[in-house]
Amino acid sequence: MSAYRVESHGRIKHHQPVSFTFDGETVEGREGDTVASALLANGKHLMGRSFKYHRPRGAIAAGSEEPNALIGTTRSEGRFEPNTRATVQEIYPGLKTESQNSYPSLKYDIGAINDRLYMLFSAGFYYKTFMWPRSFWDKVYEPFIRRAAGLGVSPTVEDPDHYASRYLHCDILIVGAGPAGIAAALAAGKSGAKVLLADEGAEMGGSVLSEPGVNIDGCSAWNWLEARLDELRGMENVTLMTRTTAIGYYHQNMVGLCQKLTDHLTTLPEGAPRERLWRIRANQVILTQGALEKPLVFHENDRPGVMLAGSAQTYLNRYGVLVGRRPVVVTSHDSAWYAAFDLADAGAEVQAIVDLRDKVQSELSDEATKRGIRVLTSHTVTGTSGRLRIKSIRINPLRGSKAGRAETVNCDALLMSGGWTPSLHLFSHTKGTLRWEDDTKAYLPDQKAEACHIAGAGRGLWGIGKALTDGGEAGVAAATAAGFTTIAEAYPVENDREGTGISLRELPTDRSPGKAKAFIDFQNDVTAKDIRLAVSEGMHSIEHVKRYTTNGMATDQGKMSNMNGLNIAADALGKPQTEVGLTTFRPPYTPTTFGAFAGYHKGSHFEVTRKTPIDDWAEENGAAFEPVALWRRAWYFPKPGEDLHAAVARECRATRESLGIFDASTLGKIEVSGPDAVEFMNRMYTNPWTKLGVSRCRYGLLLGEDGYILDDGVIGRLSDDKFHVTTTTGGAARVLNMMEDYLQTEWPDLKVWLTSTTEQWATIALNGPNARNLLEPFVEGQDMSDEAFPHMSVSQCTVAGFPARLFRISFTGELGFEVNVPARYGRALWENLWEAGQQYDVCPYGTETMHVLRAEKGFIIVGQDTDGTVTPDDAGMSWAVGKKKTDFVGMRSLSRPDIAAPGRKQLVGLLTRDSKTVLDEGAQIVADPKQPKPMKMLGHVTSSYWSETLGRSVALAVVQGGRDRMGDSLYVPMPGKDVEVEVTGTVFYDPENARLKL
Amino acid sequence: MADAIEKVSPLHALAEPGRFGDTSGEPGVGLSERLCDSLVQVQAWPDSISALKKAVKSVTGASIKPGNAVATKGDVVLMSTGPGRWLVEDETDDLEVRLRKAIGADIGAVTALTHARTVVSISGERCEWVLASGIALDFSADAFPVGTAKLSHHHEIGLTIHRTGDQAFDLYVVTSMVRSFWGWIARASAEVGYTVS
Amino acid sequence: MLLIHCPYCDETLPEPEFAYAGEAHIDRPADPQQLSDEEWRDFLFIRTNAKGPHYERWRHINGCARFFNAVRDTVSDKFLTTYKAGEARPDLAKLLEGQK
Amino acid sequence: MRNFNAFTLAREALRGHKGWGKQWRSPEPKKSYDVIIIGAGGHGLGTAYYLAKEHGITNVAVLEKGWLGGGNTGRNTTIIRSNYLYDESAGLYDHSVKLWETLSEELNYNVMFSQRGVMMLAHNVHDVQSAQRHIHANRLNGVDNEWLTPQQAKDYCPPLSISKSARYPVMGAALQRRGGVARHDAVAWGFARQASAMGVDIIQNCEVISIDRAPSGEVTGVQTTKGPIGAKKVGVVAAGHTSVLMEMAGVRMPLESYPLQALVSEPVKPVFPCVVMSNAVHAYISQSDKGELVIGAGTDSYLSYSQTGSMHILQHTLDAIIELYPMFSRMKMLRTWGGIVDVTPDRSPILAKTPVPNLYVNCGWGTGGFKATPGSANVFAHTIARDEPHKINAGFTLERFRTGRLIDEAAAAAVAH
Repeated sequence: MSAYRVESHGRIKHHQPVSFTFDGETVEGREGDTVASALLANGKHLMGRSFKYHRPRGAIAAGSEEPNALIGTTRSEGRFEPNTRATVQEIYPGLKTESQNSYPSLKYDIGAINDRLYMLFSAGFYYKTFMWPRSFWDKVYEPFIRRAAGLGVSPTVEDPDHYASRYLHCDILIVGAGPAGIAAALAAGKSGAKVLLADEGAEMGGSVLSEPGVNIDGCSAWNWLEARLDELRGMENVTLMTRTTAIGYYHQNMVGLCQKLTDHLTTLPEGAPRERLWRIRANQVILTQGALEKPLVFHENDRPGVMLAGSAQTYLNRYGVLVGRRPVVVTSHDSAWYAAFDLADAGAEVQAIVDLRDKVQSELSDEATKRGIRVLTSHTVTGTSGRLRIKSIRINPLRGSKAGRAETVNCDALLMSGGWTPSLHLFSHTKGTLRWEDDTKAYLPDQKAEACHIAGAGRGLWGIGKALTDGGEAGVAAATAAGFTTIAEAYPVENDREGTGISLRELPTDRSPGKAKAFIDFQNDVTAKDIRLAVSEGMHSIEHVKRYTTNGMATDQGKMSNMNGLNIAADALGKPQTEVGLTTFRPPYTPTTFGAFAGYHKGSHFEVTRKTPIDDWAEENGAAFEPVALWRRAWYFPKPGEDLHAAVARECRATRESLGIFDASTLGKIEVSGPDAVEFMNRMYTNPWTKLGVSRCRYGLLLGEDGYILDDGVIGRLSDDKFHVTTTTGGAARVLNMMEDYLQTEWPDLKVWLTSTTEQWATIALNGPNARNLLEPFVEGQDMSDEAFPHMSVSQCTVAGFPARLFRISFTGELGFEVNVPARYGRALWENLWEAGQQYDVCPYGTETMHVLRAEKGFIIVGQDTDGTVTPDDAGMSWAVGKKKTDFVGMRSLSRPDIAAPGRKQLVGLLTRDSKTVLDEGAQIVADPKQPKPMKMLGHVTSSYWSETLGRSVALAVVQGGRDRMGDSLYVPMPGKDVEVEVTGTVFYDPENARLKL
Repeated sequence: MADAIEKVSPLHALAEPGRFGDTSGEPGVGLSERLCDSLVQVQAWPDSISALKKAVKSVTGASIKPGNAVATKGDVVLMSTGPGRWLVEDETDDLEVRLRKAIGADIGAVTALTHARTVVSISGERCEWVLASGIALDFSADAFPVGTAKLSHHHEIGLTIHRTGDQAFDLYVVTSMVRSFWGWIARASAEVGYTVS
Repeated sequence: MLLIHCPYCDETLPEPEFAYAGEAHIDRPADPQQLSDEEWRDFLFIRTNAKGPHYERWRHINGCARFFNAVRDTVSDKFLTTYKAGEARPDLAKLLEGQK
Repeated sequence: MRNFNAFTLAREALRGHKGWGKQWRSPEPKKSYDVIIIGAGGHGLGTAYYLAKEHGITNVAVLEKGWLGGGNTGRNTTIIRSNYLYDESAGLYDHSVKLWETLSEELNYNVMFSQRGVMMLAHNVHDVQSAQRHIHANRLNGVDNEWLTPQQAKDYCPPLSISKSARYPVMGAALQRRGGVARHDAVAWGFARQASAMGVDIIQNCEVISIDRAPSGEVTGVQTTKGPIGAKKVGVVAAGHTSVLMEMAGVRMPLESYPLQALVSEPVKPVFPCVVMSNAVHAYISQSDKGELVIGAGTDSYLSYSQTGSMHILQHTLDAIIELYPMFSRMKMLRTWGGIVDVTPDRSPILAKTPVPNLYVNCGWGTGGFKATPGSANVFAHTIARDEPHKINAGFTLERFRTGRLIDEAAAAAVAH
C-alpha cells in the first residue's frame, strides 16, 4: 500500500477498496474517498492545469472551494460532466475521470508556453493589443484566445438523467451541519419546530470530522457526533439532508438547495432523479457555514503539493491520507500548527513550521519541539521548486518587513494558512451588510435583511466549543422567533483548538516583487502583481479590480481569492479594507447544473400543451399540427403524397364546393352574465350592444386603451342578461384578464360576472353549401330555415341529442354553422357529423385552409393583419365602431393627433399583375422599386395565399393611404425581381355575400 | 341518441390501470381520474350572497361553509373559489338546471363547468411529497387541513385542490391541460412508485 | 420569489400565484373625451416608477382572481401592506412606522 | 496617454508594467461645466467622448454615483445587432453597429467586438411571418438579415436541436451575420480613457441629489454628494434610475424599471459559435471569449430597483436552454446577477430634448441598450451640442407618447430587444 495512506486514521472504509480511472490509469482508493483523497493517497498531487498559464496544479483544498483540481467525470454514455471538483466527487467502482485544459497530456502541456510569456499576459493585456489588423480579430486572435480559454469540454449528447424539484415549508432551515449547525438543530429540534438541517458534504459534522482529538461532553468528538446525529434522526420534526448545497438565498427566506442524489452511487436506482432542486420557505434561517481558510500569497505558491493546512488535516483525519511525508508548514495563524502536529503524530516528518509572526504562544512551540519539529518564527517563504510537485522551498528570516538570506529546505508538501474567512456568501445574497472587524481580520455580518441568524465561525468564533455554544443560542433564538420555546444544552469541550492569527498581503520577499508569481486566484491565474497593476492603471473600485484582473471570477466564486485580493488592492490604494469594500457574492454558492434548475420541465413537459376534445381524432387521421399559444391545432390534413399546398388547395375546394368540417374549440369563450351585462359590453367593445336582440350575434371589436385593435370575435346574446363572447385563440386569457380588470377596479358597481367557458365547450364549425343539409337532421328545438335561423343567429337547442349552443356564422363566406356542445361530447358529435357527412364528401380542414378561406373574403386575423399598431379605421372597420357611443375602451386614443392624421397605413387588397406569383407574407411595398436604399416603404403584405377558388394569388396588406390608391400599381421588391401589384379592395370572393344566404 | 354515445374522457388514452415507476416496495401513491356528473359555478352579487347561499341549500341540501372549508353532504361538494363564488358538484345530471331555477339574475350567475374540469385523485402515503414536488403550496396537514380546498397551479395549469382525507386529494384540472398535468404527476410519482386505478 | 398576502383570501402565498398589474390608484377618467392629449397621455403612460414605497396592483390570478393593491418597497422588494381594490391609499408614514 | 499596441505591451512586459499610467484621471469636480452627463455607463461616457471629439466640447463632467460601467453596461449579455423592423430603429441600431465595427481602433482599446452572427429562431407560423417581415424590411433598409432553414440554422449552430418532436420545433431562423457580441467592461473603459484624455472629468462616487433650475425654468446645475456643480446643459443617461433623476427636474416619465437577470455557465472549450435568440421560447445565449455560456433571462414581472430577481425566472430560462440545447443539461450555472432596465410603453428608447430647457434625456432602452452604446452616445452628443436631435434619433422623442406616433417594435413583432 502507498506510503501516504494511514490505516490508523480516517473515516473511510479501509477494508473496502474501490478502483476508478484517472486519465485512463486505474487508481485504487477506499470506500468513502473522494477522487482527490484517493489520488493523494497514491502520491499524486498533479490534478489539473491552470486557466491562463497552464501551470501544473494539485488540490489546494479538500472541499467545494477547490479552484485547481477540476476534472471531467463519466459514469456512462451521456453521463459526462466537466469541471467537477475532485475534492467533492466521491469515488465508486467504474467511475472514469480525466484531467482538463491540457494537451497533449497533463504532464506535458504545450499550453504551458504561456507561462513563459507570464510578463506579457498581465492583467487586461488583451484590451491593449490584438487590434491590428482589424480583420485579424475575428479570424486569428479571437479563435486563438478562445481555444486557449475554457476549462473542460461541454457534454455533446442529450442528458439521459432526469431531475426533480420540491417545495418545502418549514419553521427553521439550518444551512451547514458543523458543530454550530448541529447544536442549533438540537436546540431547535427539541422545541418541536419543523427543522431542516442541510449540509453539502457526504456526511455531517463539518470541522468535527477533522478534529477527532477533541473531547465533547465527556466523549470523543466522533462518538459525540454519532450520538447527536442519532438523536436528531430520532426527532420526526427534524429532517437531515446531506449532499445538499444551499445555492441561493432569495426574498422572504426562500432558499434554493440542490441535492445530489446519484452521483456517488455505484448503480443507479430505476427512475431515480440525479438531482433535486429544493425551494424551501423557512420562517427562520440559521446560517452555520463555517469559515474558509485563506492561502498565503508568495512566489510560486501554486505548485502541486502546496495546500491549505486545514485541508491537509482533513485529508489525514477524514480520509487517512498524508498529503506529504516530509511537509513544511508556513502560516500566520495558530490553526496550521495543529495540522502539523496531527501529521507528525501520524508519522510525517514535518521539516519545519515557518510562522510569519515574531512570536507564538509557548504552548505551540513546546508542542512542536516535543515532536522534534524545527520552529522558525518571524520567517517568510520566498519561493518553491519542483516541476510537477514541490521539491523544496526558500525560507528567509524576516528583518522587519525585509527578507534576509534564503535557506532552501527540501520537502514533498507545503501546508499553508493565511487565517480564516467566515463564509457569508448566502448572507450576502440577502443584501445583509458586512462590517470589517480588525481583531478577527475578517468581514462579519452586520445588518440583516431577512429573518436569519448566523452562528459559529460565520461570526468569527474559532474553535468547536464556541461554535457549539453559539449554535445552540442561535437555535433557541430562531425557535423563539418562530413561536416555539426551547433551551440550549451546554456541551463542555476539552483540547479545543481555538487559535488566533494575523492577516497579510503578499509575503515579504527578497526578489523583485514586480516579477513574482504570487497567486491569488489560482484558477484564473491572477497574481498580486496583477492586482497592483490594475490599481496603478486607475482601477480604483474593487469591482474594477475584479473585472480587470478577473480575480474572484473563477468557478470557486472567489472563495479562495476575494480576501487576499481585497487586502492587496487596499494596500495598493493606501486605504483600509473598509473603504475599499467587497465585491458582491452572487448565487449560486457552488456551480449548479442547468438540469437541476429545469427539473421536470424538459422534453414534453417543457411547456403545457393544451389539446381539444377532437385532437385525438385529428392525430388518428394524420393531421399536421401547429402550436398556437399553448394549444396545438390541426394545421392541415395531408393525404398520402400531399404537401401543405396540395392539401390546403383540396381542403379549400371541398369546402367551397360542398362541405368542410373544422375544430374551432380553441377559440376563447367568455360568458358575460348579469343585469348590467349589456352596459359592460357597451363599455368594453367598440360596437353598440343595447339593440342586439336575444338569439342574435354580432362581430365584436375590442381595443386596448391605446386605441389599437386587441382582439375580435363573434358575440351572441343568449338572453337579456347573458352574452356568449368568443375571442381569438391566443387572446382568450389576455381578454378575460382585461375585462376582469375593468370590471373589478373601474366599474365595481356593475352587476356582472365573467366566466371562461373555453374549456366547457367543444366547437365544431361546418362550412359549405351543404352545411345545413348535414346539420338539419341532427338539430332538435330549432327551425333551421334561413328565415327562422338567419345568418348571425344563435340558438340553444340540441344537436345529435347533445345540449348545444348553435351559431349560424361564417368565417369562410360560405353558409356556416358553429356547434358548441359540452366538451366530452365533442368527439362523439364530430364522429356523428363525420359519418353522416360522407354523403357530402365532408372534408376536415385545418387552420391553414381556414386562413385562406377567410382571406378570400377579406376577414382579418388579429395579430397577422393587425399588429398592435392598427386602429379600427386603419383596418377599414369603422363600421364596427358605434357612432353614437360617447365612450368605450380605447375611444379617446383614436383622436390623438398622429392617430387621426392622414397617411396612416390602411388595410387593402393586393393582386399581383402576374396572377401566379404568390407574395411573401411580410414582404415590403414601395412605389418606386428603383430608388436607392434605404427605400421608402409604404407598408407590407400581411396575408398572402394561393387562392384555389379564384385560380390566382390574393394578398392583404397595410399600405400608407391605401384606400386612396385603389387601382394603383405598387411594387414589392424581391431579391432579383420587383413584383408589380395592383391595390384593390379586401374582398376577393363573393362580395355580395350571396353564398351566405343559401 | 346521446345515451348511445359515451362521454369521452380526455385521459382515456393516458390513464391506463396498473403499477408504474419504482416497483420496489409498496407504491407511494395511487392516481385515478374522475369525471364529474355535474360541476356548476354559482356567483352572487355583493348584496345577494345570503340569498344565494339559501338557494344553494334549497337545491343541494348542503350549506356553504365559511372560508376555504368544503361542505360535503352525500354526493354534494361545495367549494369556495373566491369572494362570492362557489363550485357546486353532485352526481345528478340536472344540477345546473335546478340551480338556475333557484338563482335568478337578481341573485347571481350560474355557469356549468362540468366538462371544463377533470378531477385527478391522488392518495397514499407519499401524496404530499408528490404534490409538493410541483405545486408551491404547503401541503402539511396543519397548513392544509382535511376538508378544505385551495386554488393553485402547476406550470400554467390552474388547479382547485380539495383535501378529501389525511392522504387523499382531489385536483380539479382545466380539461384541455389535464393530459399535460397527468404527464407531470405520473413522472413525479414514478420516483415513489404509483398505481393507476 | 416574493411572498404575497391576498387580502381577499387572507392567505400569504408565493409570487407565482399572482400577477403584477402595474401602478395602483390610476383611475380611468370618468369622461375621457373631455381630456386634453396631455392629460390622456398621463393616464396612459406616465408612471411614478417610485424608488422606495410603491403603490401597485397585483392579481391573485391562480387563486380567487381578484385584483388588489399593495405598498411595496421597490428597493428591498418587501411588502409594507396589501389591501382590497377600491380602498383608499394607506398612510405611508404609519406603514413605515409599523416596519420599525 | 500611452498608446496600446503589441509593441508597448512587449516593452512594458520587460519593464514590469511600470509605465502604463492611469487609464483615466480621478479629478475632484470643478465649480461648473459646459455639460454634465449624469451616469458613467457606456452611453454616458460615450456621449462625453463624442461631445469632446466631434463637437469640441471638452469642459464636460460625467457624474457617477457608483463606479464607472457598474450599471447595465457591466451587467448585460452584450448582444449586438441591428435587424430591427422600423426605419427609425434600424437606422439607430445600424448606425451603432457601424461604429462598433471600428470602435477598437477608434478608442485604441480592444472592445473585442466579435461578429459571430445573431440568429433569431422562429418556432411557429407567426414567428416565421414576423421574421420574414423583418428580413424584407431590413433588406430595403440596407441592413443584412437572412432566412435560414432549420438545417441551415443547425449547421450554423451545431448545439441547436431541430427535432421535429420538440414542443416548439424550430421552423427556421433569421440570421444577421454582422451581429455579435463585445466585451462590455472594455466599452466603458475605452470611452472613459479617451474622454478623460481629451479633458472630460469622470467623477465617481458622486451621486446627484437634485437638479437646479433657474426661475425661468432652464437647468443651471446639480447638487451632488460632492457639493453643487454648475452646468450649462445636463444630460441624464442613467438607465434604471431615469425616473428618479427626471423627477428632480420636475419631469414625470413614461417609464417603469424592472429587474433583468442573466447568468453564465462554468467556462468550457469553444462549443457555441454564435448568438442565438428565441422569443417564443425565451432564451438568449452566446459563449464568451473566456468560454462561459452567457445566457439572458427575462425580466421579472414587477417594478424593482433591487438588482435581484426571482429564482423561477432563471428556472424558466434554463428550461428553455435545455429545450433548445439538450446537451447543456449537465453544464453548470456559475454565476447569476441582475440589472435594472427602464422600459417605455412602446419598448423603444427616448433620446431627446425634454420640456425643460438645457435638459436632455437618454433612457428607455429596456433590455436592448448595450448594442446601441456607440450609436446612441454619438447622436445624443449631437442632440446636446446642437440643442436639436440628429436625424437618426429625431423620432425617439417624449412627444410621441402624446401624439401617438409610437415606435412599437414589440407590438409589431413580439420581438424582445
